[in-house]
Amino acid sequence: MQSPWLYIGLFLLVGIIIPIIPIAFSALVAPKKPNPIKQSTYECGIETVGDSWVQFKAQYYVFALIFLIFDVETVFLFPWALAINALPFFAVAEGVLFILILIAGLSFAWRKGMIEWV
Amino acid sequence: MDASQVIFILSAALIIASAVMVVSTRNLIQAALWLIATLFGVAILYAVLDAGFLAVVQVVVYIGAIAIMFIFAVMLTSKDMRDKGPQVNASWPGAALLGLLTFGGIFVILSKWDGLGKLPGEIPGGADALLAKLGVALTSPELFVLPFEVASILLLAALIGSVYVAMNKK
Amino acid sequence: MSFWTDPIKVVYDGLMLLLTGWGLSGAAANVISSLLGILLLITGAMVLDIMLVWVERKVVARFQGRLGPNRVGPYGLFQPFPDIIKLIIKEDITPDGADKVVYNMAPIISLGSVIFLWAVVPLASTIYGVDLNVALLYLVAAGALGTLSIIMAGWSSNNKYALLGAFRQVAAMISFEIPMVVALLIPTILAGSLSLKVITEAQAGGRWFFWLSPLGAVLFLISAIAELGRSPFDLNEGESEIVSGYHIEYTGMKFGLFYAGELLHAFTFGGFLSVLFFGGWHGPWASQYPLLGVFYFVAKAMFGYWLIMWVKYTVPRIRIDHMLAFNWKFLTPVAFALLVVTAVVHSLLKNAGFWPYCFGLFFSNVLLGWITLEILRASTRRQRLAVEAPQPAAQH
Amino acid sequence: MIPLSWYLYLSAALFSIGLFGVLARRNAVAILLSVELMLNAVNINLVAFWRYGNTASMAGQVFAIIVFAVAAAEVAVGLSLIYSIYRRRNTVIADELDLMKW
Repeated sequence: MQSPWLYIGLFLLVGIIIPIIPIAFSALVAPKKPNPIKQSTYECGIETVGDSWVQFKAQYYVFALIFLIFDVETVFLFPWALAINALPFFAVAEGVLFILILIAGLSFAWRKGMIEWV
Repeated sequence: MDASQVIFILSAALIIASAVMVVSTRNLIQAALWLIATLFGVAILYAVLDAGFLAVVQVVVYIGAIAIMFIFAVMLTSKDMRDKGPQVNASWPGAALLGLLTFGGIFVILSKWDGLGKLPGEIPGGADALLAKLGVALTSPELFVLPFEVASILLLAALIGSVYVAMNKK
Repeated sequence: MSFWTDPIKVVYDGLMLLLTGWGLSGAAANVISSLLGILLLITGAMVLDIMLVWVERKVVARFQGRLGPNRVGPYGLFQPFPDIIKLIIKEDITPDGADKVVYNMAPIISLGSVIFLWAVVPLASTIYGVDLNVALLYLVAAGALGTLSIIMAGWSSNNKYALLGAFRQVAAMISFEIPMVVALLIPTILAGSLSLKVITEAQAGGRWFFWLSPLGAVLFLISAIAELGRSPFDLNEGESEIVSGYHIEYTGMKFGLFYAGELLHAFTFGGFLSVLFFGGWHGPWASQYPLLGVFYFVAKAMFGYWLIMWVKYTVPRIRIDHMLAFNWKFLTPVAFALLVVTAVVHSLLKNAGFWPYCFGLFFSNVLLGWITLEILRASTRRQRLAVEAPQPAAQH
Repeated sequence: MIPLSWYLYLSAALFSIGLFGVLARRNAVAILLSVELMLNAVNINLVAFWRYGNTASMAGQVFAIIVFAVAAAEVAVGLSLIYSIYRRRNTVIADELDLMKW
């Protein structure tokens, strides 16, 4: 293949089609006898109360927030880590500084009790 | 019409169709899922443009982090997911007109420009060598070391600010 | 160039000759032979996945002092096939109020995100899907799709338990993704590349990255277990609390896809552990005979998979607050410290010769691990003293 | 071979759709979703101009990565503000946030 991305594209296509096959086959051979009880939401046999799409703890959101920032920063580190053999020590130190700024953010969140599960 | 053009047209159709769904779907979780389709189409375009690093970063950052954040935020801020009210405000025809005018304006300006038919040139050293060049460019003082460190400060500020705003109990 | 030294090339050339002989253009023949190769690779992975059901059940039985499957075929080897037939002919139930499209897409994306990983796995020196120059980030990207499938499954099922399980699992996955990405940066620094092929080749001659960065391997293993959602981090399952997590409403083959995805994911991460830290396909005579390399790779991946199973069946589930504190207050700082140490030692010693380089990296890792343990011990002692201290307010 | 104009027209269309979303949607989270569309349109332009211009310089790709960082910061702060407002006013409809309008 000339471009690896063409191969990746074909792979993604096939990789999505393969899991569809057993589901489609199952839809052909499996029995279909729906009834309201069977299709009701399963909550250990107790009747469902209220809406299922409930509001959840804000703490999950805060962790997602910290993750988002760290994810972007680690992406910045990949080109740096890759080219580290071609870099002078000064440039390596810049990457280290970048990481230290990242750690400062984490320690701030820690100090303020924002990564506690309340 | 060669293979890259077919890929472009398919992914452009995906991008435009799902972008229209993003701005018109009533259910916000579904709108976020449509946004993921758009972002995936843009990632395909990056791969076509020989920017493989950006293509995977698009998936990692946008789909893996930003879209997840949107889904979390939607679940956090709406008591009833199935919002019954209208999703667009009263001045939506004006907004549509403005959107069309923007597109038309860009179209007119672009059509007067003579660089439109330009074709991509050869990449010196091949597409695989770009990644190491990116790393050197990000950390060498003559090039982009300042944006690199400033981006770190920006993200630090965003982390502190957003966590403070989100957690402030008062 | 014979079949034994480069089997893929020989088969590929033969196929190209055959297809162009039929009057196809070069590009079309190329696409068709690539498609055949992809189908072969994915089918191989799926057959392996089916056998993993047997491996998993047998190993858990042995851990618990049972026999495990032993009726169908020799040693119960054909047990997975009745399992699959049962899953296929089971009625598929979609709960009321579910978002049907998203509900059906979730298991497909879940298994797909695992299959995608196999595109970049180097099975042997010449046997691999594609040599992608951003393979490590591709791995993280496929993991992001897995996270997405969980949130889709949990949200679309219209079930409180499913939503809660999905959020727990997603919180765990995204949290542990940070130390995992940082652990991935360590082989990147050592090999100077993001391509798994180059990373494997850099470990030739027993120069495994495990010797250069044992702490990195441990960090990768821990965060991989959390990423897989396996015990002790299986909060999404939590049978006694939230029934079964995000796939509670799924039945039949759709549940089967989640299950198959989990098993193959665990094995694939065992494979990545072997590629990144244990030399991948390297072994005696592996570079001459690539098929032997495939054997070494699968054996090492099985070892990684067995480590993951060992942890799973030995350690009890931990609480979610403990898990997130473990990640953000221990694993992430240690991972970043290791990254800094590795980067500095690597760039200082890269021209100092082979042995100083290796010893420098190894002992800096050991030193960092020892310092971490000392800090942990001191902080635990402080906590214990605070608990044990007599409390004056409690008197009278 | 794809001419440069295709990318530019696509990006203009995506930008316009995003602009419509920002101006027309009532829910503040949906407005941020539309802003993401606009940022992606910008990024397509940056990468296309990099590829069709001087590929020896990495400026286009570096700019695109900076846009990723800016988008992440924007989403983090924006969604936190929306959540904060939601806790005080119990609404995320942008039209109802008219405290400043007297």
